[in-house]
Amino acid sequence: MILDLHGKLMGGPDADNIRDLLHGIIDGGSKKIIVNLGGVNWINSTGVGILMTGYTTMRRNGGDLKLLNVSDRLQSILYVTKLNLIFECFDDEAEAVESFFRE
Amino acid sequence: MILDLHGKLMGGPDADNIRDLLHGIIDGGSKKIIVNLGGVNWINSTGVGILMTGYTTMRRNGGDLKLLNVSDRLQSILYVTKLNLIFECFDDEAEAVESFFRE
Amino acid sequence: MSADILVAFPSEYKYLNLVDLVCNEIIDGMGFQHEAANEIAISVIEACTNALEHGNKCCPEENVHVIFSMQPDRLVVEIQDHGEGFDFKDYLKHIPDPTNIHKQRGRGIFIMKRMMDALIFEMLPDGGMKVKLEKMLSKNGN
Amino acid sequence: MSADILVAFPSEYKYLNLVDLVCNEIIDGMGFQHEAANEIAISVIEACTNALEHGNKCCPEENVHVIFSMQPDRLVVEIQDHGEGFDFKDYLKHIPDPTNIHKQRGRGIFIMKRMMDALIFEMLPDGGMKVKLEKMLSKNGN
Ligand SMILES: Nc1ncnc2c1ncn2[C@@H]1O[C@H](COP(=O)(O)OP(=O)(O)O)[C@@H](O)[C@H]1O
Ligand SMILES: Nc1ncnc2c1ncn2[C@@H]1O[C@H](COP(=O)(O)OP(=O)(O)O)[C@@H](O)[C@H]1O
Repeated sequence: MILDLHGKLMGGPDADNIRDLLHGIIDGGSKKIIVNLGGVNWINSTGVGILMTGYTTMRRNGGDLKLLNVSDRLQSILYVTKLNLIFECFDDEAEAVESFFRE
Repeated sequence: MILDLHGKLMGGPDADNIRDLLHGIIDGGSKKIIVNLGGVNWINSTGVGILMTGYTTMRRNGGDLKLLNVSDRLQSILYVTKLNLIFECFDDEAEAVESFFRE
Repeated sequence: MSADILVAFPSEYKYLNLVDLVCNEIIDGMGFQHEAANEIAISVIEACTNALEHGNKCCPEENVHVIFSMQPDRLVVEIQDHGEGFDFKDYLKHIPDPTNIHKQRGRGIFIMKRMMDALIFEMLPDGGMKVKLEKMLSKNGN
Repeated sequence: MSADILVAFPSEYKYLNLVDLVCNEIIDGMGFQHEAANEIAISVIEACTNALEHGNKCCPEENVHVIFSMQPDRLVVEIQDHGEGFDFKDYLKHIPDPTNIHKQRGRGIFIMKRMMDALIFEMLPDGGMKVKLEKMLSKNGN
């Protein structure tokens, strides 16, 4: 399951929307999710927190969440907060999908 | 003779630079000049005035000055100031060059 | 109800770019259409150029203040400098013909007047001059 | 000698974009390199987010003020809100571990502290809080 996010990712209403999206996906039976951030032109630490919460939610439900098309800026935030050790990041959709099957 | 301008065109030092350039061209014997504005990302009424002065200088010296790759914004300024009646504008370099030979 | 955004910058040409960026972002956000957007951006830059050149005499210690006031039906932009102003009442009665091909300058106010819905000059009580520009949002978003 | 640019905006998330634009333009103009530029922009946005959320409680009538002070050897950015501040002295002693995977929030100050050369909190005498961020221009332009 690939979730394409667009626009801004920075808390406020965005947090709720994404939580709802993820719960919808879990309820629909999917456990493996790739969040495509290619369309996200704007992110801050709260946006990263939203992804983190999504990750925790998926793991708690026996699933996983990986990131696709991480911008330079997000990369810097992940690196400094050491969350790069938690999130698997990919630049290539096929590789991201494949990684789920290899496990 | 095609003069490629780049960056900003807005008075201050720009005015002097362009005056010098044009005089250099006239002194070099060229009389027909096409100002390519494709690289100009920024212009205001003073920039238009600079072009106007250039035009006058060329005409006084028996030459001509035409514009190539006029941005939307410049187009609006030329239109409102009716200078569109004075400047010949082209989107295509070959056409601009050809227009000098047709005269 | 109006939301205001203020930008203040030193009186140097190189900062006009920055005002242009902010202006375009605000215009876009309000939903002005392409032509109106162009007219606003051009006029704001003309007013800022005058403020920094004629008002503040390009003195980098003097700031130009720009206030963008986003109102439901219009954008109002106020540009303030710390200069002595000029005899705008008289000037507005005899705006020179901008087609005069021998003049390099003197087209700014003509352009603002033609492109905006309102152009108001005002001397500030504490010194300095204010130029107020208004553009209406037409009902179809123009 | 420093040149200052001021931006003030209502406490709404949608204006963060505009601050980001201005910030990037200033950073570029000063010649910061890519990584440092990213770190400044991220930190300024974190500080502005805190100012509008925690300081001004997202009240659109309250402005956030951002002053970019371009100095020969560094950029100093001051972000001011009208809120009551918080116990930053204590907070800075025990910044929570940002890898704590169960928390959605609480990484902003940690990020600013790591990315900038200086991070200073201050209560304003007239009320409100000021956060001061500094980044040095390294000699090779980084
Ligand atoms: N902010 C200002 N402060 C003082 N004088 C001004 C200001 N704005 C305009 N003026 C005066 O009005 C004249 C016409 O301005 P404008 O039409 O913009 O043309 P230009 O700036 O090219 O001269 C200026 O030459 C100047 O004398
Ligand atoms: N401008 C501010 N005004 C009041 N409190 C603040 C301000 N900035 C930060 N804080 C306090 O510091 C805490 C930590 O901030 P931060 O690390 O940015 O994380 P977050 O904003 O995600 O909570 C905030 O939860 C808030 O209590």
